[in-house]
Amino acid sequence: MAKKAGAKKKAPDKKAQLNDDIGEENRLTMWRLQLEVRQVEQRLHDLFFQNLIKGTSHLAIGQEAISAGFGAAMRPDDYTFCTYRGHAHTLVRGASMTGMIGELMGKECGMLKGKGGSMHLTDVEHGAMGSYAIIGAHLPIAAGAAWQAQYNKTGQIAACFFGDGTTNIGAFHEALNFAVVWNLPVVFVCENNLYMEYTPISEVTAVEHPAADRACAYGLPSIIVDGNDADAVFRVATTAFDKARAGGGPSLIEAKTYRYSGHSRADPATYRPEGELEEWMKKDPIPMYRQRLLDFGVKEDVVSGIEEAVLKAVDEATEEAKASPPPPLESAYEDVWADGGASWRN
Amino acid sequence: MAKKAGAKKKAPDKKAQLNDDIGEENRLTMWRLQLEVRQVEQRLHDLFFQNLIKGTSHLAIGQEAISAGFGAAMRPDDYTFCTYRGHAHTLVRGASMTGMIGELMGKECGMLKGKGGSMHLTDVEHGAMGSYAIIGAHLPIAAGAAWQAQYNKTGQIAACFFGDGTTNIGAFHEALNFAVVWNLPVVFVCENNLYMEYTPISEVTAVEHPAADRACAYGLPSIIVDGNDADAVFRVATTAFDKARAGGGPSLIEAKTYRYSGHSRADPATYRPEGELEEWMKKDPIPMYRQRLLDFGVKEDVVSGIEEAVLKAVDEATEEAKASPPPPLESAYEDVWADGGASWRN
Amino acid sequence: MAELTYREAVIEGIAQEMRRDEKVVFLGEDIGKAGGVFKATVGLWDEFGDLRVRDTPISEQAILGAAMGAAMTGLRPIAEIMFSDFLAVCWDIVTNQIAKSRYMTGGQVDLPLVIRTANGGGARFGAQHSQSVENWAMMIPGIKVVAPSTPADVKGLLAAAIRDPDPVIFFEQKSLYATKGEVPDGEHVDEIGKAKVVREGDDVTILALALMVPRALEAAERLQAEAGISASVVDIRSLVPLDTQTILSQVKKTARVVTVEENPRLCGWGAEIASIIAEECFYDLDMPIVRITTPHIPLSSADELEDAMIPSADRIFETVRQEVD
Amino acid sequence: MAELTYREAVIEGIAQEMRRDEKVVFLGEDIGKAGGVFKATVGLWDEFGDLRVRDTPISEQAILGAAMGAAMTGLRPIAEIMFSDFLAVCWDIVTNQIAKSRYMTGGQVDLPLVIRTANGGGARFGAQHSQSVENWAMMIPGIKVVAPSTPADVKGLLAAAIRDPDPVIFFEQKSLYATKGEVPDGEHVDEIGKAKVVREGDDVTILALALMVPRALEAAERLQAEAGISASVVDIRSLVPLDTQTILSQVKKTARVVTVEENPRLCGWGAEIASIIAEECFYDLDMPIVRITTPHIPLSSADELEDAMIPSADRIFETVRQEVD
Ligand SMILES: Cc1ncc(C[n+]2csc(CCOP(=O)(O)OP(=O)(O)O)c2C)c(N)n1
Ligand SMILES: Cc1ncc(C[n+]2csc(CCOP(=O)(O)OP(=O)(O)O)c2C)c(N)n1
Ligand SMILES: [Mg+2]
Ligand SMILES: [Mg+2]
Repeated sequence: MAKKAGAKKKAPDKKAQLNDDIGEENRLTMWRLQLEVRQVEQRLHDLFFQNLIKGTSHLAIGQEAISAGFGAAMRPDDYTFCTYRGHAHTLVRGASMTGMIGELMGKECGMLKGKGGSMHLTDVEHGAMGSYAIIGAHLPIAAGAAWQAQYNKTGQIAACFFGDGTTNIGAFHEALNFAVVWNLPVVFVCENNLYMEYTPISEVTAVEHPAADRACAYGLPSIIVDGNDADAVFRVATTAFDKARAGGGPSLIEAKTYRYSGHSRADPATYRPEGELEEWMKKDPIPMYRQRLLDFGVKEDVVSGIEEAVLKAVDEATEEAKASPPPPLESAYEDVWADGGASWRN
Repeated sequence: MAKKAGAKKKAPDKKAQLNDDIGEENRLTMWRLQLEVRQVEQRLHDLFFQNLIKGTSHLAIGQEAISAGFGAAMRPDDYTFCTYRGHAHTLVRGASMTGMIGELMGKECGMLKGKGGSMHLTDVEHGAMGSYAIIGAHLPIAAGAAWQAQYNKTGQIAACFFGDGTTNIGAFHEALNFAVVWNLPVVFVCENNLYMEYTPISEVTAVEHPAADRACAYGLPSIIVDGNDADAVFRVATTAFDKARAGGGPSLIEAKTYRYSGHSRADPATYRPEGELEEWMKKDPIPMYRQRLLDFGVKEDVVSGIEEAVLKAVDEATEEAKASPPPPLESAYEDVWADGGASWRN
Repeated sequence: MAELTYREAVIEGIAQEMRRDEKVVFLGEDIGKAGGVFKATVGLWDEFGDLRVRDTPISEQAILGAAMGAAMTGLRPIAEIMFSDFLAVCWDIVTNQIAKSRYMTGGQVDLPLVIRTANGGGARFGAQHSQSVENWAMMIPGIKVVAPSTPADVKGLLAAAIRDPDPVIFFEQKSLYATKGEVPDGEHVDEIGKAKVVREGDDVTILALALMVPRALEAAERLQAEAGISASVVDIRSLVPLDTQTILSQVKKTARVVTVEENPRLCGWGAEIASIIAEECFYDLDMPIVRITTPHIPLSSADELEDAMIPSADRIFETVRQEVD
Repeated sequence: MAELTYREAVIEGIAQEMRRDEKVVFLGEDIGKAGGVFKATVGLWDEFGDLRVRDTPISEQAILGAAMGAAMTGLRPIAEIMFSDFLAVCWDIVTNQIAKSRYMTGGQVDLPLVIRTANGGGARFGAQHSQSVENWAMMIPGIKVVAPSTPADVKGLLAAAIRDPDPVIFFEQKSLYATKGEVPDGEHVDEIGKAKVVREGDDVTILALALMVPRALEAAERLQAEAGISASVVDIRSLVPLDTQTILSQVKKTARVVTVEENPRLCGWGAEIASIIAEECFYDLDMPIVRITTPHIPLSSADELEDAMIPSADRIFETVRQEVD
């Protein structure tokens, strides 16, 4: 388990090889997943400017290595819980791009039938158990899913993603203590991108590492990982998942990263100190991972083949979503209850 | 600052003298305060069995050294925030015994006019800013009072008392982080009496010391004190108050203690392991402190004079409270609003 | 038929369902080894053990969050929130998460869970442990709301709530725990969403819930005996779904209606029902719709003050007599 | 008179009071340096500085707890809860602590504080960021509840709320932030607890709040023009205290009444007002009391679905025309 990993490494570490503990297949998967997230989010961004998407959305451009690394380490029947910044975590579980783009466009083909929007992406069939838009709530909910796995001895784990700002709300504390006391197979992942909405996390947090420095309060080891390096993330994820599946209980992991765009589409991010974004752009996970694959001897056409395939998939999904009609008005009266309806009286 | 104090000492420590850093006056004050708490609570207990008190009440018998030690270290204009188990903390600020006993009897002379009862004792004039009956709520509220002191540069501090079980609720975490980030003059005191209601705290908490082992999560030192030794409590209180008044920010203190009665009057406390109560009775703060005063050379008649005076005061207060009428029915319609009334319409 | 207390009926309802279905699990503070602060869960831990009856830390958000996560993934949790006032510390999980998740996900998630909680006044516990908050729950789209008045209904409706595929908040009135009543032997499962006409009358309909039902019945007996007024009493039993058919048919029959609710006045369930009647039965009414409520004031702890606030049989009697005249 | 946006009026209201009274302090998430997520606090941090305009962690219980503790000890805090949906995470502090503490202590504590929050739908934010929860607040004894519909009312009522000795929840409708209106120059302080008849009419009274007011006015114009129906429109402005005098006098005058509320149906403020009318003006009414509400369903994010749920001018027009006929 990476403990307080030092400065970021641009090159893979010396002993790393294409077919080391991670292996080529996983690496190509992570390459694809990172691209899917990046491409879909850039497309969403464009669609906003074409006014085809309303409401809000929160991009994770710059943070893709985290979702890709964890996603690649998960079993298909594992559970993901994430936030309004959840396109990434939902996509890496295999959710439909059309369903996602369509949802943001408010179309009938949307994965939530137009009822949830960007902040509530969910694909239960693929283990994406929901995106939660009230800070902190999904941490105890993820613990509950892990409780089911423990109770039924299924070997599943629940992975729960949230931001640095989330570590200051009460539900964080309750969930962590609860999960440890019940020894639940849940892995809490704090994506520390340095900011809550517009306020630097350092201005509102009593400790330097908002998650890792709190692990002590639950008897957990302090774990920090380079969140821009998918391989490092994959390793830390695998270790935590193995521990959880083996009955070793929860983990709390802090992944250091940065979001390139503002908090949400309304935010031009003028609060950032000059040069900060540029520094982080140098550590962009995607060119870095591309270079690593080439350094490992993966052929350029394999690498770019995946790029092209992803772009094509995103294009197709976009067209499909555009072609989909808006949801029928009657659908607003569906699915409040298990019987499919919305009636509160007879 | 006492850090992880070792086993309890029966005798005062070697260098201690009647007129050391604590001094005779403070010690006699603490003697009186401990007796006041013990005597009033025993009286309340008796009044219950005479069916003169309804509702519930939560005694702190066995825990008196904590309220006495902190109370003696406070300035008259400091703020106290406590819980439903708050008779002790309210009394030591100088609140009226008649007002307290009367309140529990639901009399007009009650300090809350019969509107609050045992769980909400408050005496603003004496700095007792309320007893709060929902776990955790008063921690951020105490931080707010400390914010006022900081903003107005008054030099006041807020002392906030709560139980071990309270360390597992969200508001605890939010308040601690908030107080540290704002560097507020608030002292959080966890009275660890080993149980929440009926469940041992060790069964539901991820760490051994529910408060002290969480201090790390807020960049605070871990402080544990023998909560049955008023002198030790006084010292730790003084240090924390001095630090807060000097702009050094909040402290979190865990005082180890034990309650002799059940959680509330409904509770026979059958869940305790055999012999546990008896072991703790040996460390009863009151006979221990009495012996200490005598060892220091305080005259027996001074020591017992205080005992008699307290008992007399409790007797008188009891009679006064008994003689008071019930609150007039119209009073139920008073004091919802600042204008004295309860009207929600014109 | 066995005579049980209301609290024993809680235990029986839970035990019946836990025996039937391994997926039913139960969590809360002090519910296990200690049997609950109201002794309404005594024996369950002994019978079902540590894995199915779980004591928790004082972490209401974690309790309901865990219940939700478990329900979404296949269990059928029962979560206890010790006093209904404490719903306020986990209100986000109730209203923003549990109530909305099925809808927001386009129907992808099932949330078969029950939140049991001790509601209401009468125990001199003061304003933070005595509230009737059934209107808080009624006001949130996406949760069912049940509040029984008798041991038989406790058992039958609790069993129904546990089997229900939707989230249910089950309000137990704490002053009723010691009351007794006949409960059918063997498996007993009732239906959520059906009001019960517990007294037939011709002159006026009294709509009541939970603790207000026995008080309304007592008032109705006195109205008959002392004023010759024949009152129907309807035990609403379930606020969501609301059995407007039964309610409106009684109102039409008697042309006069009085609601009796323990929640404080503003936006209480009585207001909702009154507004339904005022819209749908306006021309059937012979008299203004009268609401009897706890006034819009926090509750006091002193006996006299608390008793003066919560609607009593006397107040119901006096009000109805005066209005129906 | 200057023309201001609703959001500028928020800034002016706060600034006016902060200039006047050093005890007024302001805290919340991203309200300071960043000027608020709705840009409704821009410039306050620059003018009043770090000590009076304070950014907080994401800790709503701490925000409101701190506001309460500060108010009890002499400050006059304004706390922002970014979206009203988030009141659920700090509901205990609102309902069990702030609302009850004066009463429970026999009048010992003052709680002069304001909770500002962005309420309501229309921004396609989905069910957890679009709720109208003014009924949550109205239902709790001990808090005042204000919801302005115009920039002038924003400034005047916000100033009044800050000066009020009691806790006030101030609901700003987020879809109104960009709307404009005339605001009196100089110091402007309004009175809490007064409704405003914003259109006089004879045939029917439409009772509305916040975003529903402009929609009711639009419907009223069309009712006049297209159906010859003359509608009064009352902007309720304050739910607690409730100006029943103004409301009931309009109802008596027109003998017909329709409420238009954005909160979901069950136990909305419309129910409360309907029940007051049904009890106190029953014999003055010529027609059933009609409620137009957001249906009792969480809100969807898709434009078409959200728009179909929240009462529109069209729906008000159609409903009133049909009912008044
Ligand atoms: C309880 C609550 N408070 C405030 C918000 C508003 N809000 C949405 S995102 C956000 C910042 C979250 O920061 P962080 O946890 O670091 O996640 P990030 O957005 O950086 O991924 C805030 C304050 C919310 N959604 N819920
Ligand atoms: C939010 C909330 N949950 C549960 C309770 C019920 N309750 C009252 S006291 C108590 C135990 C508190 O334990 P601790 O903090 O150790 O304090 P102690 O009673 O031991 O002094 C509980 C669970 C409550 N009052 N508030
Ligand atoms: Mg962040
Ligand atoms: Mg304890």
